[in-house]
Amino acid sequence: MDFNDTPDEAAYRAEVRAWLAANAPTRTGRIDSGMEDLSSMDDARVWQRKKADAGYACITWPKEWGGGGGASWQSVIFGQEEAKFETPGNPFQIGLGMCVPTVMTVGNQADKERFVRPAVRGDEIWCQLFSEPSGGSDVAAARTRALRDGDEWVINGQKVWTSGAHYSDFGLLLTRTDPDVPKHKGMTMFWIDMKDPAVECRPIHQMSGASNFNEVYFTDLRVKDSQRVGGVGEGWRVSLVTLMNERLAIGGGAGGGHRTIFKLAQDIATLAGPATKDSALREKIADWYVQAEGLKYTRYRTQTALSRGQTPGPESSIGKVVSAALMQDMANTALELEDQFGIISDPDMAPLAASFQTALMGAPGMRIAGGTDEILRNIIAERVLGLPQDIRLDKDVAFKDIPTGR
Amino acid sequence: MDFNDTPDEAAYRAEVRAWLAANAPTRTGRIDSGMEDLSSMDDARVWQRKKADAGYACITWPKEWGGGGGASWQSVIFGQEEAKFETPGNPFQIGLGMCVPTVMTVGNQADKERFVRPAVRGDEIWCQLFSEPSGGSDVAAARTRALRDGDEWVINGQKVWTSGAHYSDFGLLLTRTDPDVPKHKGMTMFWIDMKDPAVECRPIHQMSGASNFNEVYFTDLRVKDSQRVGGVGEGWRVSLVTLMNERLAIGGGAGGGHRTIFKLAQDIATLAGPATKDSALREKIADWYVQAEGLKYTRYRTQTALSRGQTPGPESSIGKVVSAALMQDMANTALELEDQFGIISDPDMAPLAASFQTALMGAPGMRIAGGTDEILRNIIAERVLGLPQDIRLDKDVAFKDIPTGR
Amino acid sequence: MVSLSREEKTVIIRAKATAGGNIMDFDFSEDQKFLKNEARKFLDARCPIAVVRSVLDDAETSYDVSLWKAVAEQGWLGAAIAEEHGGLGLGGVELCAIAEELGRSLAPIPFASTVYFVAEALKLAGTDAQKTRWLPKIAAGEVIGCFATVERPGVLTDAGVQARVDGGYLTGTKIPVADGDIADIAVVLAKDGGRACLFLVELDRDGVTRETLQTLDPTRGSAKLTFAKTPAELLGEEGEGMALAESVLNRAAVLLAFEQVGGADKALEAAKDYALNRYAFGRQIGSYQAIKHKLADIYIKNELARSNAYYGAWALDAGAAELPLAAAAARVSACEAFWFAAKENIQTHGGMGFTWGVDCHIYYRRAQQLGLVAGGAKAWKERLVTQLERRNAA
Amino acid sequence: MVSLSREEKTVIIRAKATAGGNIMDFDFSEDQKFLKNEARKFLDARCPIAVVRSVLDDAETSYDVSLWKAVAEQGWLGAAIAEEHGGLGLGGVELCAIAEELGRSLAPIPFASTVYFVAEALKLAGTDAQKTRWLPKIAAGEVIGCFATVERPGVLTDAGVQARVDGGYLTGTKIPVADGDIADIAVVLAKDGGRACLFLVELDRDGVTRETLQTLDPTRGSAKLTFAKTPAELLGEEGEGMALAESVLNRAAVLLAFEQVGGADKALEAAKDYALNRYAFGRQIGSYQAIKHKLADIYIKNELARSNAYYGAWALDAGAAELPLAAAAARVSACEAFWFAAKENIQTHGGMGFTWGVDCHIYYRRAQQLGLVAGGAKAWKERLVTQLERRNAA
Repeated sequence: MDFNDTPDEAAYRAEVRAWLAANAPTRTGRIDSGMEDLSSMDDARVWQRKKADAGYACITWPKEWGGGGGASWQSVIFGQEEAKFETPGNPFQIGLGMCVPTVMTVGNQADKERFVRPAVRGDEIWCQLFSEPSGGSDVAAARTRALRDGDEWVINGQKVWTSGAHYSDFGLLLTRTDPDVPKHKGMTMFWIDMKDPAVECRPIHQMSGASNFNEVYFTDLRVKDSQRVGGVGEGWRVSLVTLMNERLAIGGGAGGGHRTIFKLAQDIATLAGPATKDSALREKIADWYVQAEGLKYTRYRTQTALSRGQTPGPESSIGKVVSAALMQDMANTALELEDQFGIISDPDMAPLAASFQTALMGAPGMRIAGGTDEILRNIIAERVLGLPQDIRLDKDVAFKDIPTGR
Repeated sequence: MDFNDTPDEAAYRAEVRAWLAANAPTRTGRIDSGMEDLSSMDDARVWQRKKADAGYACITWPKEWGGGGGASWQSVIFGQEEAKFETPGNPFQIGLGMCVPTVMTVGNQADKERFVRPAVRGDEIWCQLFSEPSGGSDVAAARTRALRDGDEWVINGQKVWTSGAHYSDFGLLLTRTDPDVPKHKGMTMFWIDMKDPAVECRPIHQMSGASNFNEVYFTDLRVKDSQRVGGVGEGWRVSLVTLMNERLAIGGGAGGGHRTIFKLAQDIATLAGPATKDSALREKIADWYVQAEGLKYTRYRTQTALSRGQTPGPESSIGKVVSAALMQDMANTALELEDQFGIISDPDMAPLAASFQTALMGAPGMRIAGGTDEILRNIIAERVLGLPQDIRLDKDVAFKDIPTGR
Repeated sequence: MVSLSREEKTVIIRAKATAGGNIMDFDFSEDQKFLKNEARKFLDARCPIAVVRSVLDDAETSYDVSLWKAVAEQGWLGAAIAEEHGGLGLGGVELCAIAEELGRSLAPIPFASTVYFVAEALKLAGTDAQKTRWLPKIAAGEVIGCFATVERPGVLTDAGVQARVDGGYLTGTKIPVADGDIADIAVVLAKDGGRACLFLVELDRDGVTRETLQTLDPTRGSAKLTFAKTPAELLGEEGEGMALAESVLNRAAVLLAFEQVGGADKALEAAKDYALNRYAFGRQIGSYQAIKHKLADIYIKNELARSNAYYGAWALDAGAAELPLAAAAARVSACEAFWFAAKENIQTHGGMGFTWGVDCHIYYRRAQQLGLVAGGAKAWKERLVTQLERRNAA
Repeated sequence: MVSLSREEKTVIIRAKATAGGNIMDFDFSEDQKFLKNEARKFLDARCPIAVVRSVLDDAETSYDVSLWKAVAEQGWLGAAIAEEHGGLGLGGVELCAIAEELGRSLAPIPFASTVYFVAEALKLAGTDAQKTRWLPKIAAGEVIGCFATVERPGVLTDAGVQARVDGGYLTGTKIPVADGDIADIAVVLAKDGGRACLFLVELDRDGVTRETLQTLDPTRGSAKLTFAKTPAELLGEEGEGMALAESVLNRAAVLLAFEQVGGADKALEAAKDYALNRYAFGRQIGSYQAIKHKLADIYIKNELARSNAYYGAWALDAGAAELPLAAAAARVSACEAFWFAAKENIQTHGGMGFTWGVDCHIYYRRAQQLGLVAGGAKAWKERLVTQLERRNAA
């Protein structure tokens, strides 16, 4: 356990700090508004290109593909230092974190040469088209149909829960090419042009008021067989490559929340006296603190593994389960402190700009998006603890014969 | 909602109160030590006979079988009034609550005439022999083998978790008579003589130090075919009759615990001041109180249904799930209040005669005995909410072919 | 199935003992069940969730006028108001039965403010003249009321009451005031000569400013009320303001608890229906224990809340000394049940659960509205234990 | 799989930011892992659960003498004691690695009392003479120590310290004292001239009475110590008793946290093994989500506790100013994890789980012993928040 860099690490960190100080905007504490407004999208592209030119984008990827050709410990250090700045939101995360690596792993040479560099430079943005209305957590239940037509495929169907579909240039699309074989065997993956008129994106209106996701409809979308990523019927195997990367992306952790609620408590009285002295609140703060800190140090362990070039342990999968529930519990507790006043959600009137009212409405989505609490517990139980999978009734049946309740 | 009796009810209650005042010992608050010491067993027999003679034992059962020939509202009133007295422990509960009603429902005429009256009078005590080491919650996994031999059956095997086996005269025994058919179809029920030398009882030593249960071994136990309760292969159906009655028996509820922990708090200081003013404790007490009171009033609803001659709703099944967890949580909280001192379990030294240390060691058994938290939640989900049963792999398979891991 | 251990039986035996009492009739009577059943039929027909949604989506309105009128025609507003004052003269338990059904249907009307708070306040503290003047109008649905106590974040305390009445004129601010945006009259807690009193204020008088508030539950209205020398009439004894407010809150807490139990039941039904009809991995999601046990836990909390609410109903109806304790228990239990049912109903619905188009969030919003409008569970837990201490001391 | 929403990513991005720091090496080093691995092999061989059980079932003994000797021969007692005092001169992190393995094996020896409390107290406050006299004996396993602070139920407070030292002679009572039944020396908190100080007391001197206590965990000893004019030697500055005791408790809390994490891991493994090998309704019980998610929750708490313990280890080793906060976080997290793992391991075992013959209850007992010996989680939560307030104020 040591917070000090080795000489090499220190040298690299100094170099990174100098570069960031010269090139990155300084952190203002403001939470970025998301990619919905396009000005911040431009900022993001500019920042990504700057990093690429300096070799700080995809640090561990080979130079000839636009990466930094560096070591994993270097990318950890850069991540730590960049996080200290108010850098633009990252619309490239899904593409560079999931889609493009999939192309790099199973795609053909032409695709790699065509797509990797522009993605690294932020010139092209990708989205992931896996989930469907009938599927939800069950990705392998995809029904979006791809029918072969000579050298082309004709695609019809619908995807849902797609982040950034409306501003993406390309998408990684999971389709059903053979409904007569078991569900995991009849799927095929393609990359598609999101600007094709046969592709329609509709934003999903969430209970929080935000629209972070899209429904995406395909009407006779024609793609070349050369756009196939991986073999026909190998879509499930390919999708696992993509999702494996998603796991790592899920950090979670509502660090610092305890400070905010303590701030709230300073201006509020309970029946027993000042809320800051209320031991019920104090003990909850202690519980939240050890959870948030526990997640933080768990991330340290993950970073340590990464910096040592190891694949991080399963501990990274606990993040969202803990932080989403924590967020919901803390928000509800804060509203109870505000008492009758807690119902007011107007940022100009509610304490702390209604941040707890906002959290209360956002938390339910947090517990579901990126894998529900239940799915994540299953993943921990099966992949980490090696417990048996749930009994499956849908494995050796032809996809079209699987019960759907419809 | 009315706490007042109708004239009939009031009259009967007055009569009952008078009789109890004249005949029952007064409540001392002492928790009876259980049937392990045999003197209290004699007290129990005497008390049961008194009630039978006065028509207060099994009030709703027909007079000709030793019952009171009364209405259900009368038995509710008697229960309410009797509970106010320090009556002896009730070793007849399993017999009169489960076994004998089963005999009355599916047994033959001769058995009814032979067994009901002596059981009502407390002359004969019954135990229930269903659970097995390999079974646990899965009663239908019974392996105790009964082999037909002319007009007799020869029984070999082992039962476990049997309350009162060592002082019982008769037992209701679930056996496997045909391993070649699916598990629920190959079982048969018998009544047996617990004093038969082929029956051996061994007490089970619990973590709490107590021994409330027995293992019961059968070595070439021979029973007549006339001791069969219900048809050959109908054991499962018969066992459901018995277990249906058990559900009702499970009341649960750790009423009054909040008073005890408040008493503890009065003599203890926290870092912030007197524990009675500690809002963390106070809020927990409020939570426990509404749970305990909620259970109490849920029992009122059950009693109301019974007194109206209706079968009580499923609400009775929530009792133990709530009260066992409450008991464990309260005990742990109490020990945290006692801090370092909490580890002392000597009743002569620990606060309140170590009642919370005792509760801590008893609670794990409470969460398991009589159906685990998990089984009870399944029962609520399936029987109350009508959700699907768990996927079963053991239904249409020959019993001998069901996986057991052995 | 493992048999019961002796400890358990002992616990049960002792529990039975504590359960003692004469209780032979702890349920709605046949008449009350009939009333309740009629109310459900009426609301199923007149207040489907679409009605609630239309209020949710219309920024201009905070209640459904036609439903309000229809409810008035049913006589529900005066259910617990004496016949001499134009009511049906039924008891508190009957009002509880109606409240549970209103809660089930998430009825977007100012029923609670008008009936549980203002009408109860008038019955409790009003002069004959005040009762004769206002109760008939309330019973007839001609007047909407609101109950204005707090002025800032945190629990209601005497020190927190800054609004002043001087020579019969009220000056000050109340925020938030449920249904203050549409109310005709307000019962206001304010200080006169430094002592807290309740006042009756007609909101069409001079010096009243209303500012509609943006809240977590747009299906119910709320406002900031500012008074500048507005005529105010004393309600109840001078200086008794805090005590009276607490009495009103105790009665409202019981009635709100039934609304919460109704809403929690409906949320459980929604979760159950979805779990039965939604398939994942080739099975109904309701066949997974994660969902089964989640719904079992909702059921358990709902039944506990219902039982505590029943006891509160008895205490309310009988005007029993136990009311403060019973009301606190009913409220704490009901807040917990509706909040848990609402949030886990969303979770059961998965991705669809947190979309605007699916109804789950409406229950989630209402759970917060009902959970905060009479003060949050935290404050009521403190009240509960204070009552317990008094009882144990007695 | 639903993709991540923007809120989430924002949370993650901010979280990464808070995680900032230089941290490139937040794990045991290769050498430390080797040491830890050797310790596990040693304890698997020398301290199987049967050894713990023999102490449990033997009313006469509270520790395993031969294991104690063997552990001394390994040099573990002196792992964090300077070489000049007969130790190995390793760091705090190495001692943490050993502690985790001792916790895994539930080793029934007075290691914590002697090493985490008394040796740390000597290192922290002892004079050269005191260190030179006692540390070598501790390192060699010739002396067992105990730490005696409280005298009654409830948290340790200055007012609670009634024991008095007058002219170098101690009079008073300490209860409970972990390992007080077998210790050779005690570090005692007592008042001299009304000010709390730490004292070193040799228990073979005059006026010492020991009464062995019946506790929830018979695999670890505890006693009531009564002193009547027993010679006592000042340890550390006069009047610094409470502050020193807290410093010792902070260091012990971190080391105990590793024992708790080790025990919690072992309990999880036991539950997992049973869930894999036990069949119900024709399936491994580990295939039911009720069990799967229960075990996932244990895993989550264990990993959080491990991470908090790691930070505590760093603060301990670096003698960082963050130690009080880091120690409180490590302790609160570890108490929660071991308690939860121990009780749910019993639940996972069903009927067998609460029998004497199955080992589950031994973990349940040890979870309480470790959870209370340095003061319970409740008190540490209060300490944690007090530290947070100081840090936020700074």
